[in-house]
Formats: sequence, C-alpha cells, structure tokens
Amino acid sequence: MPHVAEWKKDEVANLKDLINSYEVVGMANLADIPAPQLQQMRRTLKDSATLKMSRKTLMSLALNDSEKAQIENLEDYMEGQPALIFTNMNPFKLYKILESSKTPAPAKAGSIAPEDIIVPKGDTAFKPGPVLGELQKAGIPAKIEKGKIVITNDKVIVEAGEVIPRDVASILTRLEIFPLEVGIDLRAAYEAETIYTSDLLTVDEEKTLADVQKAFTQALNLSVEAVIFNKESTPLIIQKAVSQSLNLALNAEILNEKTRDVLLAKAYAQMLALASEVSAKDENAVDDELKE
Amino acid sequence: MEYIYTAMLLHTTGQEISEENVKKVLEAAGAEVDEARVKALIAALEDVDIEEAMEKTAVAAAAPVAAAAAPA
Amino acid sequence: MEYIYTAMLLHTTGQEISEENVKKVLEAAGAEVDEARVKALIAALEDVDIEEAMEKTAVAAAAPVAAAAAPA
Amino acid sequence: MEYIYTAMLLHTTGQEISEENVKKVLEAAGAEVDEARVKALIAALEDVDIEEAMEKTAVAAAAPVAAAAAPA
Amino acid sequence: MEYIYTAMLLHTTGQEISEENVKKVLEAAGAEVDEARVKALIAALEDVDIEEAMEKTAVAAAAPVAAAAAPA
Amino acid sequence: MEYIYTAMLLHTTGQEISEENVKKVLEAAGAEVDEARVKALIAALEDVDIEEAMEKTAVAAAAPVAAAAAPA
Amino acid sequence: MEYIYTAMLLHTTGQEISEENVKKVLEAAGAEVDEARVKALIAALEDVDIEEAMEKTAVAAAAPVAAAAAPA
Repeated sequence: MPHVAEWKKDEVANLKDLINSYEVVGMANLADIPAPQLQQMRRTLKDSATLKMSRKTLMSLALNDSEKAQIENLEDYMEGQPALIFTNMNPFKLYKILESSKTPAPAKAGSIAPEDIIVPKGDTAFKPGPVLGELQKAGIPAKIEKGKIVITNDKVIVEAGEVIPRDVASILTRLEIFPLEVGIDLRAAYEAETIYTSDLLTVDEEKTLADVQKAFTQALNLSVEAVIFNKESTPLIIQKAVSQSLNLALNAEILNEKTRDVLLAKAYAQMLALASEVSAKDENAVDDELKE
Repeated sequence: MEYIYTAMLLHTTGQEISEENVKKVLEAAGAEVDEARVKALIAALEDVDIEEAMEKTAVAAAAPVAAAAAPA
Repeated sequence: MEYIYTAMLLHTTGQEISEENVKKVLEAAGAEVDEARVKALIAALEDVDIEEAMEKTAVAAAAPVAAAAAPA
Repeated sequence: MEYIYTAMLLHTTGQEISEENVKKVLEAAGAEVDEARVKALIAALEDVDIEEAMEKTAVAAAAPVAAAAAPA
Repeated sequence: MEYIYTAMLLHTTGQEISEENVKKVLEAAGAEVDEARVKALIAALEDVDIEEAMEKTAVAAAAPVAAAAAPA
Repeated sequence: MEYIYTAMLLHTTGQEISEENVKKVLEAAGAEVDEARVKALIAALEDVDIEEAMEKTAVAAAAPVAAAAAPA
Repeated sequence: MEYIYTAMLLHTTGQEISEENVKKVLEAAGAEVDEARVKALIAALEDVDIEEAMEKTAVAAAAPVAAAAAPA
C-alpha cells in the first residue's frame, strides 16, 4: 500500500485482524446517534460484539484485502456513518439485540416515517395562542376548549414511508411525539460466505410463537384424528370416545348410570317449557304446582 | 304436571291429544282426572307448537353454553 | 323419549314404576311396547331417587325455561 | 356404559350390532351380560343413525342444566 | 377408534387393560388386531388417568347436572 | 409426541413415512426408537389424509359443550 | 413448517435446539437445509418458551369444557 500514511496502514491491519478473528462481520450505520447513546450501546455490546468506526476507504481496503470469500461485498452496505461490528454471535441474534436497544428520537425534517405517525386525540399542554394555527396548518384537527388547545381526533399526520415535512417535525417535537428510532442500524452481516441483509435478519418472534402453537395443535389434531396414542393425545382420544358414546346414548335414549339423570332432567325441562307455553294461553290448563 | 307429561307422551307416540286419549293415559297412570283441566289443556295446546315449545328449553339452554364457549 | 315420559308421569301420579304400570301407560298412549326397554328403564331407575334427580336439574331447568318464556 | 362402548366398538369395526355380537364382546370384556339390557340396547339403536347420533351433541339433554349454572 | 373403545370397555368392566384382554375384545368385535397399536395403546395408557380424562368429558356432557345442584 | 412430529416433518419434506425414514429422523433427533411405536405410527397413518387430519380440530370433538355452541 | 417441526421434535426428545442438531434432523428428513433459516429459527426460539406456548395451546383447547362447567 504505497502513498498511505503509517497510521492508516495500522488501522487497516487492525481491521483485517478483527475481520479474520470473528465469524460474523456486520456493517452498520451510526448516523444520528447522539454520543451518550452510542456510549450506552457500546456498553450493552461490550461482551458480545466489538464496534469499530473508521473511514470508508480504510474499511473497504480491509474488506477487500481479507481472505474471507465474498466479504468485500459488505462495502455495498456502507451508508450514512458506517461502522463495522465483529462478533461470534448468530447474526440474527446480533440484529435482534441491536434492534431492541434502539431508543425513540424526535422527528427530523426530511426523514422517512418508519410507520404511520399518529397524533392522538386529547388535551395538549399548550395554552391558546399562535400554536393553534401552526397545528391546524400542519393538518392536525385542533380547537380551544376550557382554556387549552385540544386535539379533536386521532390523525395520521405522516404515513409510513413518507417524508416528514419540516413544520410537522417541529410540531411533533413540541407535542413530545418521538416517531423515529435511533440506534445501531445493522444493514448487513457476513457469515461463512453469506451476506444477510437487514430484511432477512428481521426475526418475527410473534410468528414463531404462533408457529410453535400451530405445530403443537397440528400434532394434537393429527394424533387424535389418526388415533395415535401418546401422552398428550390419549386423554383427548378418551374424551372423544366418551363424548361420542354419551352422545349416542343420549340421542338414542339409552338409560344407564351416566345418562339417566340427564334424560330425566331433559324430560322435566321439556315439561316445564311446554307448561309455561300452555299456562300463557290458559292458567287453568296447568296444575297449581306449575303456576308458581 | 301429569297433564303436561301426558300431552308430551301422546305427542311422542304420534297420537292425537284428544280428551279421550288424555283421559285414557291419565287413568292408566292412576291419576284422578279433572275434566275441566283436560279441556283447558287441549284448548291451550291448539295454538302451541309442542315440538317447538319443548325445544325452547334446548335453545335457551344452548345460548349460555355458547357464551361460555365463546371467550375461549 | 316415551319411556322416560312414562316414568315421569307415573312418578308424578305417585304410582310405582313397575313393568305392569309402564306397559299400561304406554299402551294407553298408543305406543308399541318393547319389553326389553321397559325392563331396562326399570332397572336403570331402580336405584335412582327421581325426585332428587329431577330437583337437581329441576331448579336448573326451570330457570332457563322461565327465562325463555319471558321474552316470548 | 359398557353396552354403549360395545355398540361403538361393533359399529367401528363394521360388525352388526346383534344380540350375539354384543354378548360376545361383553363376555370377552369380562362383563356379566344382562339379556334385557342387550335387547334394550338393540331396540334403542334400531332406528338410530349411529354415525349421526355420535356426532350430534345431545344439546337438549346436557344443556338445559348447564344454562342453569350461568344465572346462579 | 376401536382400540380406545376397547380400552374404555375394559375400564368400565373393571378388567385390566392388558395386551391379552385388548386382543380378546378386539377379536370378539371382529377387528383385525395390529399388535403394534395394541402395545402403543397400553404404553400410552400407563401415563394417563383414564378416570380423570373421562370425568372431564362427563363434566362437559352430563355434569351440568352437578353444577345445577350447587345453587339448589 | 416425537413420533407425530417426525411424521409431520417427513410429510412436509415430501418423504415417505416409512419405518426406515421415521427411525432415521428419530435417531437424528436423539430419540430412543421403539420399533413397536414406529410400526403403530405407520399403521395408524396408513388410511389418513395427513394434511386434512392436521387441520381438523380434534379438540372440538373432545369438548361436546363447545360443539353445543353451534345449536344447529 | 419443517423448521418448526424440527424444533418441536428436538424439544420433545430433550435435545438442544442448536444449529448442528437442527441440520442433522432436517437432513435425516431429506430436507434441503437453508443455513439462514436455521439460524433465524434458533434466534427466534431463544425468546420463546416452547413449554409455555404448548401449555397455553392446551389450555385454550380445553377451555370450552372448563368454561361450561365453571360458571356455577
């Protein structure tokens, strides 16, 4: 590497070392993270991952110079203020940790709304004044009520994927609505010749939970339906057998120790039902006992 | 209640709920027969759909059961 | 349900639920009598306190009936 | 319930629910066989679509009482 | 379901649910007996409280009666 | 349930649910393989539409009261 | 669902749901293994209590029965 300052050579060598000694290398974007939060996140990651900020050119050099196949493609994911993350954790887990450490941040003019930004109906802290006009101008339904500015309806002020306009950003901040998230934004991660982009890395735990329950239900259904006996299915198969047998006995009016009370009760209930219809027509058609 | 059971019995066996039949069953069951009540019963049942009236128990009953099952 | 209704009828009139009585009532109601089912009925009810069985359910059954009747 | 289970068993294996078969199964299961109950079982099932009766919840029977539980 | 009906039948008659008994009943019911399924049935029942499993159903189908008893 | 999961797994990957395959998967999963249960599994699944059986709620069958919710 | 079934299988046999084990089972079941999905599965399951999820399913299934009986 001619024409390169000594410190830069050291830095590239250092990065290469890290690249070669960890199984997973992530490319993150640290843009917009305030310094204290970044400190906090470094502490969170301390034992599980190493975060390294550097110049884009140096990171490119290190990636291209590594003997790990395909890893140079990570440079395609340099965005904003890129940084490399080194870890031996499963990249999905790394992504999950990083996502969960993100914190809410104020709206910024020109950024993209990650989801619908809603201004909820209700009181505001604002006293009547010019702010009412600003709210209305930003498209927020507001009026004065009992000496306060009140938002009259829930309002989607910016839809997901739309750019946040300047006046809206400032109003949202004044309303203390923080629709953005800041944190280490993992754009892609490399492991064993594969690059996982952030869309792949998104793990849907709710779906996984639902799938686990679905699998269990399917297994129960199949074992009951096919009459395969195991610890879980056998009580259900017994219940199915008993329930079918009781149904048959009750429907065919077969008296035995399990059905007789129910059948007697059925007769009695039917009698009372019919009696109430009859006595509605003519009280004298039923005996005194039934009139009460 | 014996008058009602008698009506249900005749209904189930598919016999007419007539004065004669009602009396015959009641007597077989050892009941003292009150002519006026027999007449009143038969008149009252003329406008009643027995099958439906008896089923009402079931329907009324089925509702709370449904309710109980619903939140699950 | 004719066998059950017959049992309830006899119970209500205070008669014994015997083979003879059950048959008499069923015949009066125009039913074809199946000896085996009569015997089974009597056997099944032998150890049963009908009053109790009814009362248990009775209270129970009465409630929905009343409820059902009201809106009708 | 042994008579019912026997009927269900014979129905499932596709055998006729005849006196002979019912007795054979009950005996194999170590039950004392009561001729009258066997006959009553067969008589009761004669006009019944077993498949349908198995799946049809005896709502009327079971439910009225369940209903009672609710308002209590 | 013939295996489970057999088990229920033996349970009801108070017989042991052993390979031998299960086979005897199944054969009496005219079923082709699959040794492996018999073994699987018996193994599975070792960990199951039949009475408890049955009670749960009984509760559903019949026990409303018991429930009704409480407020009475 | 390991036998069922194995069957479902093989079904999903489109492999035959044969003794050999079931054993291979169970062993890979670190299970002790019981030959009888493998055979019972295969016998039980022979005539079953696995896809359909997996989706058919078995539990509703076990809960007659839930069934009662549909009064029809 | 083959990845989930594999996880459930390993859970049932008491084996660790590790990359190695998941791959081993999937391969035994004749599945083509997608490394990324294996890793995703494991990451997702780290925060899912399978035992609890199963309990909840079982409870939900049993609920209608309990519910019907309970209101007393």
